[in-house]
Amino acid sequence: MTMKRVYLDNSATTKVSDEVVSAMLPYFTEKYGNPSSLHSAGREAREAVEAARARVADAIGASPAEIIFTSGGTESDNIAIIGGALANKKKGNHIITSAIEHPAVIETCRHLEKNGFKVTYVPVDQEGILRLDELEEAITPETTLITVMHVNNEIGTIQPIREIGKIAKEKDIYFHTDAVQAFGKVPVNVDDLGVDMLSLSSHKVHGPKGVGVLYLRRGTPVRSLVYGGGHEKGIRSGTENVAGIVGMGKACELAVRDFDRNVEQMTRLRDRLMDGLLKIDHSRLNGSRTKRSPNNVNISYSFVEGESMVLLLDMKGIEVSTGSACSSKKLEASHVLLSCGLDPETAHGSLRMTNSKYTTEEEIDYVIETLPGIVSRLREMSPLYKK
Amino acid sequence: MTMKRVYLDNSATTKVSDEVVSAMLPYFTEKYGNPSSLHSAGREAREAVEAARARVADAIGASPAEIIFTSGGTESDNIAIIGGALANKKKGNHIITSAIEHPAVIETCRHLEKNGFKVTYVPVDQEGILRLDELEEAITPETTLITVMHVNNEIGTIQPIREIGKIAKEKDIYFHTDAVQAFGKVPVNVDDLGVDMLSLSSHKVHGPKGVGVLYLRRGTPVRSLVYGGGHEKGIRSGTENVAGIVGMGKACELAVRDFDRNVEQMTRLRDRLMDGLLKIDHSRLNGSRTKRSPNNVNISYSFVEGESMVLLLDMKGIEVSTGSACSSKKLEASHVLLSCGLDPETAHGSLRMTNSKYTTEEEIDYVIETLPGIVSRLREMSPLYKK
Amino acid sequence: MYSPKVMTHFSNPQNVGEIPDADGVGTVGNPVCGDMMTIYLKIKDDRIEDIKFKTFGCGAAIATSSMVTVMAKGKTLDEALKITRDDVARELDGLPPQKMHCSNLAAEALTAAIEDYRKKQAAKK
Ligand SMILES: Cc1ncc(COP(=O)(O)O)c(C=O)c1O
Ligand SMILES: Cc1ncc(COP(=O)(O)O)c(C=O)c1O
Ligand code: FES
Ligand code: FES
Repeated sequence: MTMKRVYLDNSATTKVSDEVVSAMLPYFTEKYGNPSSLHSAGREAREAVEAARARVADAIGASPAEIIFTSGGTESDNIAIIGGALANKKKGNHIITSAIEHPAVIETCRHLEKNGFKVTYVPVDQEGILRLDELEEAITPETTLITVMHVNNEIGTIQPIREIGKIAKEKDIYFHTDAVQAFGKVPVNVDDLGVDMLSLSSHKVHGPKGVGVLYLRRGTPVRSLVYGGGHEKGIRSGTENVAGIVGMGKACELAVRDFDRNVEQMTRLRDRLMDGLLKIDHSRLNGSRTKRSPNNVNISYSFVEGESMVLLLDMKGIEVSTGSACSSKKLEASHVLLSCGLDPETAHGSLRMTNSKYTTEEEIDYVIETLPGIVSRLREMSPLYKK
Repeated sequence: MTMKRVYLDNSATTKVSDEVVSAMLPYFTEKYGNPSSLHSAGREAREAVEAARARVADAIGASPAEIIFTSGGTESDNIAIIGGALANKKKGNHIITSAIEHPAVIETCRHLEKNGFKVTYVPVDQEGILRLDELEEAITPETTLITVMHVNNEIGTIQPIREIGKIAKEKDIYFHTDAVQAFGKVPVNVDDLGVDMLSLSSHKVHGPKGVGVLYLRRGTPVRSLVYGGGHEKGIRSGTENVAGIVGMGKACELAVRDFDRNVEQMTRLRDRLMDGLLKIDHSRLNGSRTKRSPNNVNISYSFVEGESMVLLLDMKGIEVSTGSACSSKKLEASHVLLSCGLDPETAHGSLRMTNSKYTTEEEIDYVIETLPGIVSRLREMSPLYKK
Repeated sequence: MYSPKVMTHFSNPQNVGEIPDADGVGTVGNPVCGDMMTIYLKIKDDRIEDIKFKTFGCGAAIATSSMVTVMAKGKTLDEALKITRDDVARELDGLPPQKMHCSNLAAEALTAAIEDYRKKQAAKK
């Protein structure tokens, strides 16, 4: 039996574009040189890496010298935050972030807290939008770094990055944003946003896994986390993942080239899905209606548990995710949903459905047809549900 | 004009095997799930990662739970050394290594020295073999970690890892070896070697760049360098590079399957090249004749400089490397050659030629024919050379 | 890494060799990486009539040696003394930053050879 699968988990990871794979392929078996080598094979690899760097720089309005390739979004966030905190230790030991960051940011901040740094986790409103006033109040003369994500990975909320950038600049504080979920979905331009550092992850934009980017505005000090041959300006030692970097370069190029078309399509399908699924009773949309990533739908269904929905949907060929405690390693409900004021029970019944440029209307309609049956089936089973 | 290229820089990086690429390909565009996801695509990715883990474990006599996937050899070394040093900080602050380690180890040790640790760099003899007596003498009650590479990347010397393992065990000190250049060339079995930690890099054994392995014997404490979603037992957060990990698994499987054949062929071609090139006058072999990686030839030619030889060889389609100061970023001669007692001038004239399973006899003979003319041409130009 | 012009001068260097009865000889060594360069001059009417070099060094060292001899040939000594490392590098369409000292070596060797010639001349008088 072959079942057509509907993949709506593009915030977890995306399909690599065929064009990206084609761009990468020669770098495995033909142009396999090490960019550090003097000979032709080495120079060819070096050129490929530098061409990719230029493409990435172009895609976010940076200059190539400001682009550091890393092993992923997590590492980019870590270098920016740990590396930035350590590099500015003499100036102060206070960091500001939001309550709804990705674990790559939150856990990194927690690590710093164990090592003598102070961290303020600025709360968000019910839609998951950072409270700018609280951010401003949190600033002290000890504050050296603000890190706030651009687009949230669970509820798709778009943060007021430009406004934060202005505040940071005014107070002379370095500002990092995790734009892993933003790039390709909302305009990401480093000058426009006013950020000093910015993280990207290749596998969220139809590039390969295991490649990330850290944008480092000229003059922004960070310490390295990994030592060795001094690659990537000494910030990220280790033989460059040439094929992966080429893939990321191509993915960025495509994301920019097709931006308008992709966003238009993703938005249309998101709205269709959202409207369709909110028709189910006892449902509520999580996140903001207006300040929302074009590909994100996140809805809570009362009286049912997310993991069960995910598994039943999977049996119908639909792949989504949930912020339910039951599906997390630590059996804790999504900190993002709780921060938006959801009670743990409602967080339990949440479903995240994130589309991509590959999603079709037919697929969306299939989900709209399929979910109601699953929800009511689970509700029939639930002691909490009274019709 | 198409010139057949002779690639003899396999210690820098290797061609990815066709079988490895085939194994990886489905994980870009078909099985592109995130191993953390609950649904089918996620589970499929998880299974692929775990199957690769089992293959890697098998290849070095470990159990799968002891295998951590990283972004490369450099990161594996860093986690073992920084992570190991920090985890054992309460027991002591002294680390022992050798004078001829890869920068991924040396620079990491230097970083620790700046942060309150003491490091002893045990010298080597003229063949580049660690002086065991000096290692033993270096041990103090403060010593918590010994890290010595298995096979040297420049001169191919094989270190007495088993003997070091015994000493470490006796003194209850954790022992790490960088086996990046050893795997696939000499037998690597963690119990046989008696190591607690061991680093591998995929791109040195015909796997993709950007993937490494850290073997961590059960119970060996390390601290993480990168924080986030808690992947890889919390030691290496970040979405797993599924395709890359699958490639590394396949590369390990092939390396073990074809070990005898590959080693026989590499050894034969190494000896043929060595004998042929040592016929040139004023040459000397660097490293050991007997305790030598099957794929490594390293020879110094007096009165000439390595970068010039590399470039002229490249024009003839031959790709090699050198330990000359002129070709290094810092304009320093190879610390490995200097540690073996070479004067800087002789280090200047060194060439490293490293073959692989893909190298042919015809290619070796072409190098043997080509190099003498290049050496004499450069000597004609050299003010140091008197016939 | 290197410009095509550097590669041309490296792979096909001009004026390689010695001048047995040279009027001036200058040898300089670069302590940074232990390279060496010797320049031989034949002078007529205060002009460089012939010039040759021998170099132990990297691609940039050989290319800059070749280039400096080409630039100096036919020039008066005073003109030749004005050749700087930047001039040499510029003529080669640039050098990688970490290789700029190699062009310094070439300019210094030329200067040393001219000074040697002038010293010998002074001694003759
Ligand atoms: C907002 C955000 N930041 C960081 C990451 C981490 O990126 P990576 O998986 O490349 O380590 C992710 C995805 O996992 C993410 O969604
Ligand atoms: C002995 C040794 N250790 C570590 C490394 C680093 O591995 P990677 O390039 O995967 O970071 C290399 C190769 O560069 C090596 O030869
Ligand atoms: S009900 Fe089983 S984990 Fe929550
Ligand atoms: S001669 Fe050593 S770098 Fe040029």
